Amino acid sequence: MKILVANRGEIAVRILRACRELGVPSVGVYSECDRRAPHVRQADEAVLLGPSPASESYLNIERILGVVQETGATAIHPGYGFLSENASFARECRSRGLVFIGPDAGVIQTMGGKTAARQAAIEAGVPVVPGTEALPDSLSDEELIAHAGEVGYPLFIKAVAGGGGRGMRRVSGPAGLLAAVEAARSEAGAAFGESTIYFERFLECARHIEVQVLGDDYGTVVPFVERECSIQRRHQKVIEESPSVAVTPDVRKALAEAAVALCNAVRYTNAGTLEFLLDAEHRFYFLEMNTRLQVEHPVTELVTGVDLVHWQIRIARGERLTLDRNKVGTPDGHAIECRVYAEDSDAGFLPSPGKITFMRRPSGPGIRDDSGVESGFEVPVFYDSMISKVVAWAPDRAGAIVRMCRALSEYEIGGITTSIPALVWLLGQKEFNEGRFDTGFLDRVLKDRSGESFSVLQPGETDVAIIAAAVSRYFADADLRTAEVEDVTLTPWRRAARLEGVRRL
Amino acid sequence: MKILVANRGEIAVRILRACRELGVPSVGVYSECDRRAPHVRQADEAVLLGPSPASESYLNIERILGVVQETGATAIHPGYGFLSENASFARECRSRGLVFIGPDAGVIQTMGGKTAARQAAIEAGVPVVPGTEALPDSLSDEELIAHAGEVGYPLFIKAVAGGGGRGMRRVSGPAGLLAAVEAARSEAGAAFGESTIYFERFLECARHIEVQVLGDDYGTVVPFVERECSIQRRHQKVIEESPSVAVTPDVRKALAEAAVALCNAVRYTNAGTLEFLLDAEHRFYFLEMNTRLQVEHPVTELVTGVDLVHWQIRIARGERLTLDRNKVGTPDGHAIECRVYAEDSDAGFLPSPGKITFMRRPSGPGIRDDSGVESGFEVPVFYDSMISKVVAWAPDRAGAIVRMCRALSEYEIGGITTSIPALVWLLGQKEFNEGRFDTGFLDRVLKDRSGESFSVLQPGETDVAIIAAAVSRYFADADLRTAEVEDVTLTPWRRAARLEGVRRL
Amino acid sequence: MSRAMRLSVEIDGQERLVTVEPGTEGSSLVTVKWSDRAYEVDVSRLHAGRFSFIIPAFGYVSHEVSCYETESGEVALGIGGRQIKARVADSSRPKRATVFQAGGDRAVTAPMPGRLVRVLVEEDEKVVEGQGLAVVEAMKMENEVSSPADGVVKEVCVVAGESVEAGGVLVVVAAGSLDD
Amino acid sequence: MSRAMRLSVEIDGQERLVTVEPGTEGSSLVTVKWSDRAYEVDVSRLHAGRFSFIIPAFGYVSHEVSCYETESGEVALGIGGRQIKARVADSSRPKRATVFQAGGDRAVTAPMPGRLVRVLVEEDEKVVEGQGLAVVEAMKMENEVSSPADGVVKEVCVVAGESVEAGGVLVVVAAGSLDD
Repeated sequence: MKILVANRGEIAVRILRACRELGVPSVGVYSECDRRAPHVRQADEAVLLGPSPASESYLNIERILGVVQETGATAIHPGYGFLSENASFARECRSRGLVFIGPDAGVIQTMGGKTAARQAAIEAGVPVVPGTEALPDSLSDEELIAHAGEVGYPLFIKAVAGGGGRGMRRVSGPAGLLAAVEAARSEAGAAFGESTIYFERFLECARHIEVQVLGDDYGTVVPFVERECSIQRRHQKVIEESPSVAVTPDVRKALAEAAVALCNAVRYTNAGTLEFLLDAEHRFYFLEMNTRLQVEHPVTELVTGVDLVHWQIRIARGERLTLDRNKVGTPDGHAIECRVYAEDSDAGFLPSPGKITFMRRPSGPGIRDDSGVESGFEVPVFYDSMISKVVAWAPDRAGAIVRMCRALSEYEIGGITTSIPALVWLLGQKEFNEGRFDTGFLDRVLKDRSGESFSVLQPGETDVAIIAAAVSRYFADADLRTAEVEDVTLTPWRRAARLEGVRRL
Repeated sequence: MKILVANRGEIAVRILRACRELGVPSVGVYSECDRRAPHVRQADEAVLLGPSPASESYLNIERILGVVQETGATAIHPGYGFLSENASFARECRSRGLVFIGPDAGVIQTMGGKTAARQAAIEAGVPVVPGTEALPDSLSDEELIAHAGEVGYPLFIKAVAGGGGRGMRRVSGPAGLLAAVEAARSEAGAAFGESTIYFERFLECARHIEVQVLGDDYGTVVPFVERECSIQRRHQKVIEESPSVAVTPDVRKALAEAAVALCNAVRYTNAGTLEFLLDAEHRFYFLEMNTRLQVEHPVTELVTGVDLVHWQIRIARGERLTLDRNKVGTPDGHAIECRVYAEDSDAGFLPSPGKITFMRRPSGPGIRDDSGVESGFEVPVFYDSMISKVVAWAPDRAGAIVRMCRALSEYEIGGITTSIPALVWLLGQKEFNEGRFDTGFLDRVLKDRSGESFSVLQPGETDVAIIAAAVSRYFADADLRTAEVEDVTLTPWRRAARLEGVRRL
Repeated sequence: MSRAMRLSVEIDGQERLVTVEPGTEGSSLVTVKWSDRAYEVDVSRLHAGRFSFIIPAFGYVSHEVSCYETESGEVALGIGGRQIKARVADSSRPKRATVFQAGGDRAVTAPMPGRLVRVLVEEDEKVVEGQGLAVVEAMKMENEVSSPADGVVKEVCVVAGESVEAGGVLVVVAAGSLDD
Repeated sequence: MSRAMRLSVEIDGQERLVTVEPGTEGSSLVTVKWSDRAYEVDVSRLHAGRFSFIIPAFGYVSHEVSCYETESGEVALGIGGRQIKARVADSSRPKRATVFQAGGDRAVTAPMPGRLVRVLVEEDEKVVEGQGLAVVEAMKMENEVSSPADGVVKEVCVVAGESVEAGGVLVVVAAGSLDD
């Protein structure tokens, strides 16, 4: 087996590390702006795909399959995002005799359509959020209103082909329904080329709980202890953890059984995640399934000791799952992940691409840092702004939180602005520490802050900041005034050459 | 509680991280050459001790106790080395009402003397390596020869106050005995101010196995699963792991029982380690006890999930041990630690101090890096050359080894020479991978190599090396030839200032 | 390194005239003064742009601060995991002129580099404060850039599909009451 | 960056005369030639002293190499976790003269900075190859420095307790048979 990793950033590095550990040769691919990216150097071979826009590089199926041929790769790992849930890409791989590291193309297709996945869950006896089937654009206004009435308000209008919160609208009563349907259809059409929507009951104060599964080619499906992903900003996860404070052993068992029932029903193989909503009464409802590796898979790895990417590769090469279902279904300690984004949280979470001039990563007991950038790399404007994931493990949740705070205090990324100050603030919130939150928590508290900075000088720090600003400028200028520049990055050569004047050929 | 950490390097950083996680205020101390060391910045407060030589800084008891008074610290964590096993320092701390984070001064004294510790073990019913008691300098040559005959050859002459291999001689028969006694006494006298020696049987093909313990103030002693530390160069550990491939569950149980018996006999509290030799017939013999935290404590932390430094602090503030003895006595997976030294392994393991110009630390799944240096720091000539410890965890030993190899391939330290190439070579040795080694293994294979370089270019790499050498020089010169230096560490200020010429006040 | 330097430092919206004086040759101490304050500071440079300051007046704490100039010319100070923005200028030189701010015209710029997805207004169109003018996409996120004031769109400087730099002018709004 | 450069590169004890030619302006390609070889190389500089090379002639492998000049003037190349030593010289300039090597006198130098613990010989003392001359302590380790040849101690340049720099001369040995 020789694996081409059709992705970039931290997840490409993650997968390439697994390839190296398993002794599997690897091929990395990159776009023009990613020439200096760490994943290019982590791969055994690295091939340029094309220009920076994703459509011409990481989404360019023809070019990627061309690289497969050039390099003799026999398998493709798609990571997450990009082509990971593209059923026709998976089908194309298999038709060419390539191993697509993920489930069968048919399963991706079934579980990728939101209403089809709901239907499969209903058939497998898994509870779903009350809602409709896909609502054709031909329905009359009266029919739409009637469907909405059956579901009940408040409700979500969702795009059948949805993702990332696009084509989604919340409606609190019949008054705004028709306009919201219009807006959602138009947005979904623009985003996915498919405007069909459906209605789903909005569950107030619900948590986002998900179950990681692995399935092999021989019918074995193993569910893992749940992940809690309710800390979201505009439907984007920010902090994930395992286990969830809200899940009792009984609910954990029931979630695992539901996950297995659905996976067996669709003959699910390789890694996948079932997303559920959990209400305040401990009832859960299937939401959707991600037919790929998730960003937040490390929290599961830390509380179970299982390397999920190793298993993805091993399953893809035909091995049987030999995991102890009882062990991986019970958490050993507690793990928390913080996603670090290149964004200016103080400026409305504006993207903040640019060159990283210095990077000191957190380390030490209980800390894992999965990062896709390094000092000297320019974070491009073309892709997602997540640059790193910090994961902390400790015997209990409180310990994992303090360890995470300690790690973030060590993390330094110079040259760009990151979400670290916002994460530090979030980890200090009382509700977070007490485990009292739902999927709306973060948006609510952010609204209450109404744009207040996350980086406030503490009493007495103002003078330190003034000193720092002045002294740093003083030294920057002093360097230029003195002949013998004391710069740690200057090699003896250059120092010597500078002193004796510029040599010429 | 407010803890002064009387140490430097990675162990100071390690302890300061624990302080931060437990919310305990910390004081760091440093010598002149350590002003830029990471531990200075990791501490809540940092105080200069004095000039760089250890005797004027990290070993200067009076000055350290002065800093305690200045800063209002109430406890001292000595780390390892320096003052950690100095009984009179521990006594002085306690007499001033300070908490010394370690066992009682009397216990340090008893267990610090090698023959006294052997005697305590014998009384506790713990087997020891056959040997003599302390042999006074007044003994006649005939008496010495008679004692040696009783012990049997080959034997070790060891210094009662020994450590680090000094005052130690191996003797294979009566012929060389008297001269070796002379040499050992003289070396021990010079090194420790105490020339008394004793004889100990040399066990061929034995392994170095050690048992970590924690004891609280209420009589509870908890032994941990063993560590295997047989990979040594000249009695200095290089690679440690847990568990040992040579220890069966029965032996593990017996080791734990022996450790508890001895600890109970001397009323041991806080963290400590009992070192044993294990022979090919699975018999073990007590060697000595280290009454402090060990360098290699992380491997135990990774296979048990216990934070030993947290517990040192918690025990010191009077908490009761609440660990599950069964859980911490059984390994969960396998952990390996590699010590990274600032040394040129190709030049006879010569120390290699100097400025670190770039540092990329390993990371990702299963990797922990405990390091005491960073980019921009100058590794001083004054102290031990260990700069970092890389620890890998995996469900099994083979997985931990490949993960360690992967991590070392990511580790880059520019500006100084390190032992990483020698570690990579060692991890590739067949005997190491098969677990077939004893304490003499590394010295034997190093002798066989007779100085051959660990950094050999592989076929085809010579051309890459030539290209790299030439191109790097080309760019270093090109930087000086072009006005607009493209240097990632140059801030826009300095770039601008360089272009417009030097500004003056 | 033997000369003093006078700088204007703006933090938290307040400007101070700060003097930095070096210590004796080879010393790591500098003196920093403004208003009625004067601090001795033990400066250790770890890397270009990264410092450890020990300020005896504040005890033995080592303040680890990183200092980077941002694209917009501000200095970003990294202190204890937070990012504080400051402006520093050599007080002997004139301040950077603020473009367009003087007159009634406001240049609305791209807050970060990206791709212009849509222009939401046309020339001569009346706009109100906070009204969306254009949408810039960067890192898969669409960001709406809105009008800083009521007024009339005087010029649209970009077309959809174009790449824009941080600080690049998108639209010029002639500020003024809509009833003018 | 637009001019070619000729360098002498010594690796594995063999010297090559290497030419580096830049590609067109703005290109990341350079051509590196010696003997009968000529390689196109896609160079990406990650940091001062750190490179990623993709050499099409060797396939798609990205060779990540760090290059640092050591105290002794060698270049240490970090390749795949190993440390390869090379010597690089601008071929248009004369080579660094090798001190003391020409005559019969050999300067025995400290291999690393440290503290001189003991001098083991006296002036005019006869020594044999491999005999210990002095002991230098660094990083808690004592390192014996030995004679490179048979001969007579001509000069002892240091006294016990002194600090020594890497490359600092400890002892000068006048080489020659002991029977002279």
